[in-house]
Amino acid sequence: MDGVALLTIFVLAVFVGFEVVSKVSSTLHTPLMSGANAIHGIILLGSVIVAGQADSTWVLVVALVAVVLATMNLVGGFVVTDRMLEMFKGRGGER
Amino acid sequence: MDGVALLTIFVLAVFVGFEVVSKVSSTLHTPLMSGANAIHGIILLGSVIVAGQADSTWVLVVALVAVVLATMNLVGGFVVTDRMLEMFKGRGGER
Amino acid sequence: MNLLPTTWTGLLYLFATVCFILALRGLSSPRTARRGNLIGAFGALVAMVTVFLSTALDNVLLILIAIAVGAAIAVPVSHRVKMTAMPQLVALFNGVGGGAAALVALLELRSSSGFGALLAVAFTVLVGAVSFAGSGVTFAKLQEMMTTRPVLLPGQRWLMGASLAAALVLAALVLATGQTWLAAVLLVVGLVAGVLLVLPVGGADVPIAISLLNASTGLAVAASGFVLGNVLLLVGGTLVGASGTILTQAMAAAMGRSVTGILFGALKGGSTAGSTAVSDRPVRSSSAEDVAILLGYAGRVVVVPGYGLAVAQAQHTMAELASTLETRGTEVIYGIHPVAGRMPGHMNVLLAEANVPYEALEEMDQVNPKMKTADVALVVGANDVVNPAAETSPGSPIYGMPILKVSDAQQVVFLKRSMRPGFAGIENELLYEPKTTLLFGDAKESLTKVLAAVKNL
Amino acid sequence: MNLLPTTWTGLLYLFATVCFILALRGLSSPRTARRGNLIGAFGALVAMVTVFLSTALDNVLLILIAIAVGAAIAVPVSHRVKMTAMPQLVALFNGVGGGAAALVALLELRSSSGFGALLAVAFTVLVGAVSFAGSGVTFAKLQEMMTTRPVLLPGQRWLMGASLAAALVLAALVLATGQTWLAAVLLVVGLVAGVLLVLPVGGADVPIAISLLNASTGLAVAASGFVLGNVLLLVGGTLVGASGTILTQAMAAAMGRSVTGILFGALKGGSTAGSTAVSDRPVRSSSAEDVAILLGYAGRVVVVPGYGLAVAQAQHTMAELASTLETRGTEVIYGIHPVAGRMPGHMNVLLAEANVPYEALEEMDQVNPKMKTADVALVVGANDVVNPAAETSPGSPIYGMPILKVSDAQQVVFLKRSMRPGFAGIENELLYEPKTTLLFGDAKESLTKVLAAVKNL
Ligand SMILES: NC(=O)c1ccc[n+]([C@@H]2O[C@H](COP(=O)([O-])OP(=O)(O)OC[C@H]3O[C@@H](n4cnc5c(N)ncnc54)[C@H](OP(=O)(O)O)[C@@H]3O)[C@@H](O)[C@H]2O)c1
Ligand SMILES: NC(=O)c1ccc[n+]([C@@H]2O[C@H](COP(=O)([O-])OP(=O)(O)OC[C@H]3O[C@@H](n4cnc5c(N)ncnc54)[C@H](OP(=O)(O)O)[C@@H]3O)[C@@H](O)[C@H]2O)c1
Repeated sequence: MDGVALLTIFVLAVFVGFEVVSKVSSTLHTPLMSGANAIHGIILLGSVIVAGQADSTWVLVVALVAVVLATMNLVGGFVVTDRMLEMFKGRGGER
Repeated sequence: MDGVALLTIFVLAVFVGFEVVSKVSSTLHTPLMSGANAIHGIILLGSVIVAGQADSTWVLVVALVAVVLATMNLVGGFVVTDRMLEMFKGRGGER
Repeated sequence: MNLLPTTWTGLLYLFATVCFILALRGLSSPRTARRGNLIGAFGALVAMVTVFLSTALDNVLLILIAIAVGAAIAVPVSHRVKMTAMPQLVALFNGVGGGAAALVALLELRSSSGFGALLAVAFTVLVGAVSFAGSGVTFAKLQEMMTTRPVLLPGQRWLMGASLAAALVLAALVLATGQTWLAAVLLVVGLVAGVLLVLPVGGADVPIAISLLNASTGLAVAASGFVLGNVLLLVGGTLVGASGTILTQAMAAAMGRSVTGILFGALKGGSTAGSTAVSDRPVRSSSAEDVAILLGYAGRVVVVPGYGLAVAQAQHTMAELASTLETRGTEVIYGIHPVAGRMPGHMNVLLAEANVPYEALEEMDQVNPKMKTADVALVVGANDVVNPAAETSPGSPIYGMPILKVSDAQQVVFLKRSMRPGFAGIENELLYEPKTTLLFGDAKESLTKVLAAVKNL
Repeated sequence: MNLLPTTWTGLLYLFATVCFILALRGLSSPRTARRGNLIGAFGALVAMVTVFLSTALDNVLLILIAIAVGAAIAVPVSHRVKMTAMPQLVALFNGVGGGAAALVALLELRSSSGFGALLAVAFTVLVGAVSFAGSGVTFAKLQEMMTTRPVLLPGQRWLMGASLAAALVLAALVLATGQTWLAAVLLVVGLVAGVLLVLPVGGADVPIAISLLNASTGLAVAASGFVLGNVLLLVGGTLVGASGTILTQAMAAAMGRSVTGILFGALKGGSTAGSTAVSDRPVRSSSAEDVAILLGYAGRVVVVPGYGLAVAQAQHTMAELASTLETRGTEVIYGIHPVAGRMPGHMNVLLAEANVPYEALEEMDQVNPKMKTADVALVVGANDVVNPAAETSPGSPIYGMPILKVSDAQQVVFLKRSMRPGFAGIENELLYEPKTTLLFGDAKESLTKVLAAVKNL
């Protein structure tokens, strides 16, 4: 994929990111931050690719460290966000 | 540019389009419709490319017709939108 | 010319794309709307300069002439058009855009291959043609070159079904063979389908049909961007398609209609009720002096402006009357129906021109609860937007549309020229009610007389 | 494995991208937030399965073990963490993500060429390292492993300047040579810069710093997506970067702070005022019975919950007290400060758990005008959010933050355990005012006693 295409995708994603959260209430700031935090854990995908194509031991070791860290980000992020939002459940049911 | 990249761009643009107008007041429906109408007049760009690469007379003629039509859309669209919005000017100045 | 390297071309197109996004963002808020439109125009300009600088083009002179011709037609028309005729002009411009997209796709077919590209070509040809023909019909309806009432041809359902089937078969053939003449036939079928689609749409619903066709043209342009591999067309068209879809729904919701109901309601035979026959039951008409007394001694007056105010260009007189009443201690508020006039926001624009302060304009939901405490509801050239048939007669074409409840006020005064109905072509029972007073005449003349009489009170 | 053709891989990544967008959309509204988060997790799952099916990977077993290790650390911690400790956990997860991005970029450097790719690598290494180290410091601050007050090393300004200069030089060298060891040095410099950046941030501002680092990590991930040519990383990271930026600003605005002020305010020497010294001026403390009488005969009570309510897990007792008071005819409303507790929305979550109706919770702007008509303001485990120093002492670390004006009420009752200050570490003059009554003790115990006493009235 050429650079301009990637740049276009980047620019559009910036607009989507801006617009999507522009009207969020302060109650949801923390869960939103936490959920967004989980999303960037997708760097796990990059870590896996790098680890899977490692050509020397030190590269493999560093990449595996990255895999562990990224997994914590991705998995932990979604779990902790879900736990936060669980609290809202009761209220939703009541309405 | 490959198909998946174009598709990604398309999907992101759909989200941008949805989000951007999701909170517009009914007062602005007509100018917004008119402005959006002008934007799709950018088909002029496509018409020009096709006309500029025409390899036979009938293609050229049809493409030139497309150029005329698209120009009307693009130019007329922006001018008429501006005229509509001119009406709002007075009020803005007053505030 | 090939003056620009590919990367630069891409970046300039990206710049134009961003301009288009900012244009739509800007247009979504009154404060930034005009600037937004200009940003969009600037983006388009940059893109057009870029295409000439970056692409090897023949026939440049002819192309420039064609552009000049298009601009020479569009600019003066846009400048001269009356406020009230703007919707049909938008419809017209939308239609020609759709036509251009269809023609571009038709010509691109010869150099396209692959399932995706052929599908996009067939889509663009069909949708562009539908948009072209459909917009033509909406133009004719709004321009009153034909009846504004729903038109149902004999066997309309079958015709629709047949053209749909033909379109599908032709699209499949285009996909299979890639023949340009088949695509041309598809284009013709699209024209027929466009006409059939819009004919049954009742006059009041035409703006929604225009908005829908506008969104479709956007998608057609996006598809042709896909065919040409041009990101700007792709994004620009998609933005219009997506935002247009949302907009169509918002407009329909403001009129209390559903989009499918508008397109296919008449086919099911629902909205052909109502009658243009003017009955000759008695009404109470009175003089400008009587109206002046009613207004001059009222505590609160709700003004309901409508299409007639725009036609008569009576907004300045109206504003003067309102301020005269206010110096006498009468509170005057304007009740603005979202679809009063001939385009959404018509009344806001009109009254803003007459320097009516923004705060005095109240939307339907705000003003309806206040009607009960109003001494007079002054209906100036409005009809459908106060017609109780929207609430009471299920068969009526405007049934379900929310209205301004002027009948809750103590007295109702109508300023209109005759007993003729409004846009939707149905009678208004309110005109015959005992609490209603009619002052016949052009809105501007009537208001001038009332104003003079108020000043003499 | 190479089971999937390239197009399918692309489509599945696109699917995951859409899931991420829908996740953020969902998270922006209370009704859909939980579903949104699950959609995001599903998208990530699809993406991870796709990468294993579509890419030729060695060491698959080791990779799976590493993933298992990561999950085995993260899941139990996430399950067991207390509500109040969630912000530091988010900080921790953010940090490790940044670290992973930096490492990935470091390793990718060897196979990258071209200005754009090298620039993206340098950016990711630097920003990822800053995010890793900065998040570590925020974690330590929130976990109270170090002081929560702004820390200023001697010559902090010079250190910051030096590390910035070193980072720029190293980045330029990486761009010029593409040497991995230079990037590794850049990484170390990034770690130092991250620590220096966050040390001067005062405790109360830490959540904003976390949000900012979160957005930075997003951008680092986006840049590594650019390096790897992976659209999912690019879009996912960009979404977080863009939305995180907006979110950071919104959070700062809710606390009445500016983002630059938070990061660089201490450097300018502004916010080091305030003192942890507890003075020994006299205060008025009283018994649960006295408080019960105050509350039981009040017409309107405004409850201001804070961090102490959360620590004591007293929300259920509080809700019971409120409903008991209401049956006695006392109106009870909750005044919710946006940053009460240790994370935005903390109080809403807590009280929702105790089934306090949503309508009883009022935001700062709503409740402040009502303070004047309140007989009692009951401050339960809150301190900073009612501290008038925010309005009166320009040197104080919380100066400029909007507060709940409990001093406007007839009487103020504080439930807290001691005279110790709150999170920001500054004394609260309000505790010494004549209209203030203190009831010392754990919030839950105090409330239980007050509740019993009210029932006996
Ligand atoms: N706003 C939109 O987006 C939009 C777009 C298209 C259609 N529509 C439809 O248009 C209608 C708008 O309702 P409306 O109440 O504003 O208008 P209307 O129902 O069309 O009524 C206009 C009234 O003004 C009177 N009138 C015309 N010229 C006049 C003049 N010079 N002086 C005084 N009176 C004059 C007419 O009666 P006389 O002939 O007896 O004078 C007519 O009864 C709705 O049906 C709406 O759905 C709206
Ligand atoms: N919401 C956020 O996003 C967020 C995040 C991080 C930081 N902050 C900051 O945290 C602060 C929040 O203000 P706040 O007023 O809610 O809390 P605060 O200022 O930290 O005060 C909490 C008070 O609760 C008392 N307390 C603690 N445990 C208690 C218990 N078991 N029973 C009774 N009282 C207890 C403490 O006094 P004793 O020790 O004397 O009992 C303390 O004075 C602000 O400075 C804010 O900026 C907010």
